[in-house]
Amino acid sequence: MKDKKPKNVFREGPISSDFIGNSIYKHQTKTSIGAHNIFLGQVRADEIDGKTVAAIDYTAYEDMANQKFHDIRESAFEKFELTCMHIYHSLGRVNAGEICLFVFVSSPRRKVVFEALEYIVEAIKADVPVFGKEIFEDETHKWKVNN
Amino acid sequence: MKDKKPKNVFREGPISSDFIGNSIYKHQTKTSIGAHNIFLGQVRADEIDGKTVAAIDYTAYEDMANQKFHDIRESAFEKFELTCMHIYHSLGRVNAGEICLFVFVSSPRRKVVFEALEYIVEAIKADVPVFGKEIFEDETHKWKVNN
Amino acid sequence: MVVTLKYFGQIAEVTQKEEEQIEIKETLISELLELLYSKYDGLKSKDFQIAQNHELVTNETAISGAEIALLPPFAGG
Amino acid sequence: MVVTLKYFGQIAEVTQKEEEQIEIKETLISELLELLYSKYDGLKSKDFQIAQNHELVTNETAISGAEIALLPPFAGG
Repeated sequence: MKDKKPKNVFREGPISSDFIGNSIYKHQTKTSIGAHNIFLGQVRADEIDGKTVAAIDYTAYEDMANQKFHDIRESAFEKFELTCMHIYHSLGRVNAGEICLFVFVSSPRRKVVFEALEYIVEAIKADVPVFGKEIFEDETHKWKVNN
Repeated sequence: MKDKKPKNVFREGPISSDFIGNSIYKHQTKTSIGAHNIFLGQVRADEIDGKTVAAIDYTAYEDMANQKFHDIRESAFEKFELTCMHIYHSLGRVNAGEICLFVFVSSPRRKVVFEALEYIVEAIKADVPVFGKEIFEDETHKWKVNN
Repeated sequence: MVVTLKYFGQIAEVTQKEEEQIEIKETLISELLELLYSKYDGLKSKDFQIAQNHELVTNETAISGAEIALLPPFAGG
Repeated sequence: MVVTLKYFGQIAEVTQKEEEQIEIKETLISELLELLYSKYDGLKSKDFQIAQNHELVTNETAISGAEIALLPPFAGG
């Protein structure tokens, strides 16, 4: 299941629950899988200095980001006994309550998926050049920083 | 979001990907959530002594199981800062490739959901009286034991 | 005292039933077990835990007259 | 040597552009940075990392004539 060339991880706009449900459905033919673990990042309507976040507008250094996603993928397949791994990240506007990150790992055994998923999500947060402009209801903005 | 009385966690037959997608969709109105983590248990077509598992037939000591699910839920809400938690488990026949367990936790922050989900899944495996009859393609069977 | 006994999974395969009510004079779980071992051939070799009122108990627990269940190894998820 | 410079997020707000090509005689990233600080008012106070050929580099790295990007703090997910 290894890819040699970076795929495009980015999707324009939010990731729909239908897309996620369908992705789960497609794994039901893979009967060596015993455990799936899914992480979803959702845009929070945070209140900052009295103003509420209405959406995040995502941009990325796409070539480098897809290379980093690819490196994370390769490294996760090396470290963990995974059957499948899928990563999708939004670009453009994602409203509060909508999903901007979908990471999906599958393995014969459950212990593996917990470790692998956390490893992948932390690596995405730390290593991938994606930028988020938090847009407030009054259309002013603030740049988001991962902690 | 705490419940005082045990809910019924069990569903007859497999848990569909549509049900899971819809459950994700319903959380998009909760804009304090920043991270979801979902565990899915899927029935493996294991080969045991030359025979292949076609399905697992699940039974449970339902009253005690729902009480244990409730205790796990209460304890998870106490330990972790969760916005929501949902648990569904199949009863009856679930074919290889189909989903028998769906655990869904949501929180403002990602670190919390990783810890909480693993805690809940391990507690379910260890403490809840659910029994699984692995049915082979020739209709003979073997009783499953969690490791 | 009358207790309701519940059997699950491979234990129910041995007892050939899922539930029964029996009149007992025994006061400890261990004594009830001896009675069931003599009643059900093959039960003694099976791996199981015992729950009384939906909580796991040990052989030394006193029988409190409620529902007692014989639970084979758990296989949830 | 001609390098392509890319600016993202709040860095692009300072430079008022997302990309440019410039002719330089500098050989280290630190020297390129001095040039950009003098060209773009407010850039020096910004927090960013630098990537050359899609890999993060330090101030002491030699410029190899490829694409150089100024990356503000990451906010993926």
